[in-house]
Amino acid sequence: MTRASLERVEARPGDPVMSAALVAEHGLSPEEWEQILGFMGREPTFTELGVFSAMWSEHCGYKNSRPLLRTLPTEGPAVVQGPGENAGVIDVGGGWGVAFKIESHNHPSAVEPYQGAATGSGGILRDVFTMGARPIAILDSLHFGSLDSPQSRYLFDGVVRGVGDYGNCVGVPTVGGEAIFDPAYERNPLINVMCIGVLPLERLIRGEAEGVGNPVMAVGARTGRDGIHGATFASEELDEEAVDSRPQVQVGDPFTEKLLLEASLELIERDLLVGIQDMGAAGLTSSGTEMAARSGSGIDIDVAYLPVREKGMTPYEMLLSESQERMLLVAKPEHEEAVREVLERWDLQAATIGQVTDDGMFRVREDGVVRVEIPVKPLVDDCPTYVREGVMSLAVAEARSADLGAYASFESDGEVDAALRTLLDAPSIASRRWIYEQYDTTVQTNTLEGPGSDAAVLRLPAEGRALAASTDGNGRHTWLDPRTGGRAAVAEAARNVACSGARPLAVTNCLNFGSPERPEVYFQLAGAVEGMGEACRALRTPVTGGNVSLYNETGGQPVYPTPVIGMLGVIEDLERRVPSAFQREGDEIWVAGVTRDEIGGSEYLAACHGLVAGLPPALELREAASLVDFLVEGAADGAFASAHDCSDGGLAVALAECAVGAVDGPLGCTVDLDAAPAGANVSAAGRWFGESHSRIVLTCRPGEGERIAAHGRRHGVPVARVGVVNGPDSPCRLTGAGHAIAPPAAELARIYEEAIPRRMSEEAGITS
Amino acid sequence: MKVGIVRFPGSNCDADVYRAVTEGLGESATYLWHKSTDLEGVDVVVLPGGFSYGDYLRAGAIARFSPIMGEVIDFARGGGLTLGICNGFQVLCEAHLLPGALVRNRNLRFRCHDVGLRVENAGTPFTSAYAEGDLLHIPIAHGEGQFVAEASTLDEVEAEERVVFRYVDRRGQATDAANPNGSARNIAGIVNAEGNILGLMPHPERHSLSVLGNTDGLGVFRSLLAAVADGRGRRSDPAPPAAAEFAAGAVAGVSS
Amino acid sequence: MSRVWSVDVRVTPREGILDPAGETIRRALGNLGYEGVHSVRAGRLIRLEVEADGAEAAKASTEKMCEQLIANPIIEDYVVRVREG
Amino acid sequence: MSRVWSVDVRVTPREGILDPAGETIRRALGNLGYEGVHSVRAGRLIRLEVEADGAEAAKASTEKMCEQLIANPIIEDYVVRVREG
Ligand SMILES: Nc1ncnc2c1ncn2[C@@H]1O[C@H](COP(=O)(O)OP(=O)(O)O)[C@@H](O)[C@H]1O
Ligand SMILES: [Mg+2]
Repeated sequence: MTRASLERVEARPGDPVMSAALVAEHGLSPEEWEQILGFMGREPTFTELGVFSAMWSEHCGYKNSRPLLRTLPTEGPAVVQGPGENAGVIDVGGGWGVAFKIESHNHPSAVEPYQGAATGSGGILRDVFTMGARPIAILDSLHFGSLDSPQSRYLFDGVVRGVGDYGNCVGVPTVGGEAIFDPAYERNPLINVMCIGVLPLERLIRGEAEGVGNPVMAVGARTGRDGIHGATFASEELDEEAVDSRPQVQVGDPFTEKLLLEASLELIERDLLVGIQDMGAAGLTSSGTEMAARSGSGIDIDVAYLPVREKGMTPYEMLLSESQERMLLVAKPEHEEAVREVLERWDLQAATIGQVTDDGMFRVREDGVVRVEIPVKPLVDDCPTYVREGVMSLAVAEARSADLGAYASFESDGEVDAALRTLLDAPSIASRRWIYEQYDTTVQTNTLEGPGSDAAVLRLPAEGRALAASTDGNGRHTWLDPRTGGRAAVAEAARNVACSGARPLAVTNCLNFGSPERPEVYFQLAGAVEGMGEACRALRTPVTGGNVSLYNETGGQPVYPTPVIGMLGVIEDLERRVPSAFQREGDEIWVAGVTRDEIGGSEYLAACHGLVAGLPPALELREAASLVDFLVEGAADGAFASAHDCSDGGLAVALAECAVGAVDGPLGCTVDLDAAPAGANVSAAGRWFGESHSRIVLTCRPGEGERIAAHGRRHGVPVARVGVVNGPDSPCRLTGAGHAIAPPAAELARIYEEAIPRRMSEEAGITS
Repeated sequence: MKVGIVRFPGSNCDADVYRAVTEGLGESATYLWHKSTDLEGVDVVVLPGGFSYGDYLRAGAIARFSPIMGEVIDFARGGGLTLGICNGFQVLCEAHLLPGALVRNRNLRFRCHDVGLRVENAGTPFTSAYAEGDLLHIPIAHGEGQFVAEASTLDEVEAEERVVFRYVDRRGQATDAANPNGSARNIAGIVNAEGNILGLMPHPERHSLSVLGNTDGLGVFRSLLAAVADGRGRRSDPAPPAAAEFAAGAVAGVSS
Repeated sequence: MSRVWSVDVRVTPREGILDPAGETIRRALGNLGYEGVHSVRAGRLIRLEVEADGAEAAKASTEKMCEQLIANPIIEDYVVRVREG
Repeated sequence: MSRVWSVDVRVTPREGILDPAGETIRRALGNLGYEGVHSVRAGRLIRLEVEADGAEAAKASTEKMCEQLIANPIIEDYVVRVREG
């Protein structure tokens, strides 16, 4: 490319004058500004400044996270498409692929929970269907403040309705997720939504802009002034002003999304496109430049052709608008008319706004006059990155070294009984029925196991196969020890998937952290990513994509560092899938995995003693990997009647969950916790409520326990028979460490079921 | 039997009905595009669940004016077997093919879970495969499923035994607790006076495949098969080719 | 002469039809400490810009739209009002 | 003296905020042959019976309710009007 080939770029009359303040307002540092001047060879126009501001924001440019993300494993036999596309794709056999990705919409949801969550769902759906995949499931990972706070209840209610209404209308079931409540998320909730789609592998399409002269088309909703600078917004802390930043609020239109979905899949199926991409964060700017960057081409568009919703929009606004339900596509030239016809059939707007070029430039005209001309490669690929120094904060150091001796034992059986009830009533543990009954969980008739089980299980188009999915993370553990938290998120997600009988295959992830400019946050980010990478390697589950959401803080207080893992696995024979809860009276109860004296960071300390302290349970990689093998092979062999992962609340809570979750109503049980495999010197609290990793509650038909034992021996996983499942009207008789309790299963079920509805009773959907 | 499944742009249970008819029952099904005016000679018309045109105004309000609905209304009025599920029920009410209306659930929230349904009338072409009093477990998934009508209308519908399904608890009782949306008299589904048009909120098609572990809903489609074999209802007339072509290009109920 | 009129349609739940949305707002207001809110009805407000030959014509045409589409007479009442132009 | 006032709250989507409901109604009216419907905005109408010491007090108290609960100021505008008692 030579300078001679370039056109004259004209500033727009009335544009603000370039100044240091204006540059700073656009979130660019003086050094970044110098770098821009360097490769532009001139001062950018105001419109160009807007483009840089968006593309070099944390959200699009991954300034602070890219060097860390590079360390994650991204390759494996199942991976068809790794990071760098709209979504990752894995091969699930029989010629079928699964596209999946997770995305955050934290800041928009803090400002307007319903629309924020709805548009978050919309964005991730588009990422999946632009790969040529039909979305078959949504999972949502949600973190809020305490439900005792009216503000948290308002956010929680709005987000759940927003996620629900959007997916329900588009017709994609929401089949799983997680919901955690902790004051650390009080004013900065985390809303992460994962979407999964299926596609015949030969139909995979990418977000590429190839072929000089090929038409570039804008499709879907008209462009309005909403969400301008959303990407920059997502890269800043939330403060009082942010809450007042009205133009940034986008309203979702799930019906238009449904039209886009059907039309896009039809266009892809008929092979009419070269490339297609969602106009997500930073709208036209990021979709246009990223498509060109992937193919090493250029793109030349004229915003005069862009259908708009409001009068008098400037190129700056049109380039940065984040109006929802829009896509950018590059058509095969001979098919431009056919593309138009398909879109018309679906009552969608389509406008050809420009074409693909070979000069490597992102060129934007306004009625022919060039307003933007930026070389694509440095814009997209050379966004400055930062490697920072991290340090552990004093608060964390103090919390880690706290003496937990006082909480390790119980005064009486009554205290144990009360603790179990408190834990089942804790919103982070209690039944999520209140949430998922607002979601359509069964549309598309693929749902084999919906919400409520360890992993969602969906049948795949390939005969007899099923897909298992789970999202997991633990902010509290990650706060206390980032590397362990990162490992544990991956391992827990893998366990959940494996409990259903599926072989974990690959992950997507969402990194929700505070400002990386704080050394204590950077420490968390670096540690968590390191731990994630270690676990992904140990479990052979490469990372195929994800999302980074930084600057999650309010009033200088970062949220807990919260890496969320979305894990997929495949069950070869769906008849061999394993449910989570007890199945029938008389079944033997077994525990696999070792209980250690680990109560640090537990929900028990938090819910019963208001304490976040100690070291979180260690995650031994080899143990985690053998446990997964044990589960997958045991399930394939039909050795388990049920399998439930032991996590928040420990063994006692896991057993209670198995009891209250039985399909036809709660079942009692008799269990000796002391019989479970254990390390040395495990305290009473550790035995009952400690959260040691890599432990599973299993059941089998009476007399079939030897099969569990054999699988345990084969994989070096300690297993032991601990008790038996009782009938419907019986108590959960639990003994251990010198204590015995026998709360009726029905009573535990009532506590578990009512915890969230009781807190939400007066908050019905008022403003919609 | 050939089942015609109407596809509004926002329908999202169309494929589920298709699978219930083809995989569950082994019969044939075809989609009827909302902009078409040709029922293609089908024996049964199904208006599936979903959000026909977004349903931002009132569920089913706009769908009723779509080109295909003109044909569906003629077909149904002429005795053709017509089944409206969820959004389809809403459309049938808006089109005045069934009495009453469906308004927001009484708790103002979308609800999706299995409900208990009691078969109140096994003498319809939609329920002959069941016995009166049978208890079914079938999912609901709706935000606007509260059936309301004037008391006199309700009395008439009851007197004529046109209530086909009622929400009940595990013991088969039509209690308030078993009523998921506040529907008048726990009504989940009704037929018209002639008995050839059924609207119901629950989704029988979602429980029609054995792989999913419950086939309580398949009886609805099995009943239709029997009715068609018996020569009940009537077959739709395919439109003359010229008219069909014209209709395909006609303006839809919604266009940008 | 033809010009554009601003027309408001107020749609309210019919007397006797349950109004859970209104009822919920009333309860929530009570919980927030607002006393003396005797009843709340929640309806819809549709605001149209209609081209017509006069206020009367704008009103008549909007009323037809209501009958046909905007309101459902089984459950809703409506009132059409032409605002100052 | 305290008495009961009928108060109307009209809630409409803010300028510039996408209004899919209004847009859908507009298109549907067009397809039904209503010409000259230039724009449609879909809002809410909340009708309250409020006990207060005068029309002004009724209005002031309802405005507080709007801010706190009835409207969502981030995406909606609202107007409170006391109707003839
Ligand atoms: N935490 C992460 N780990 C690995 N890859 C990531 C992560 N976050 C983002 N990516 C990848 O970087 C690319 C750009 O992501 P993103 O900007 O979120 O996509 P979009 O343009 O759809 O918003 C995607 O392919 C995504 O998968
Ligand atoms: Mg995206």
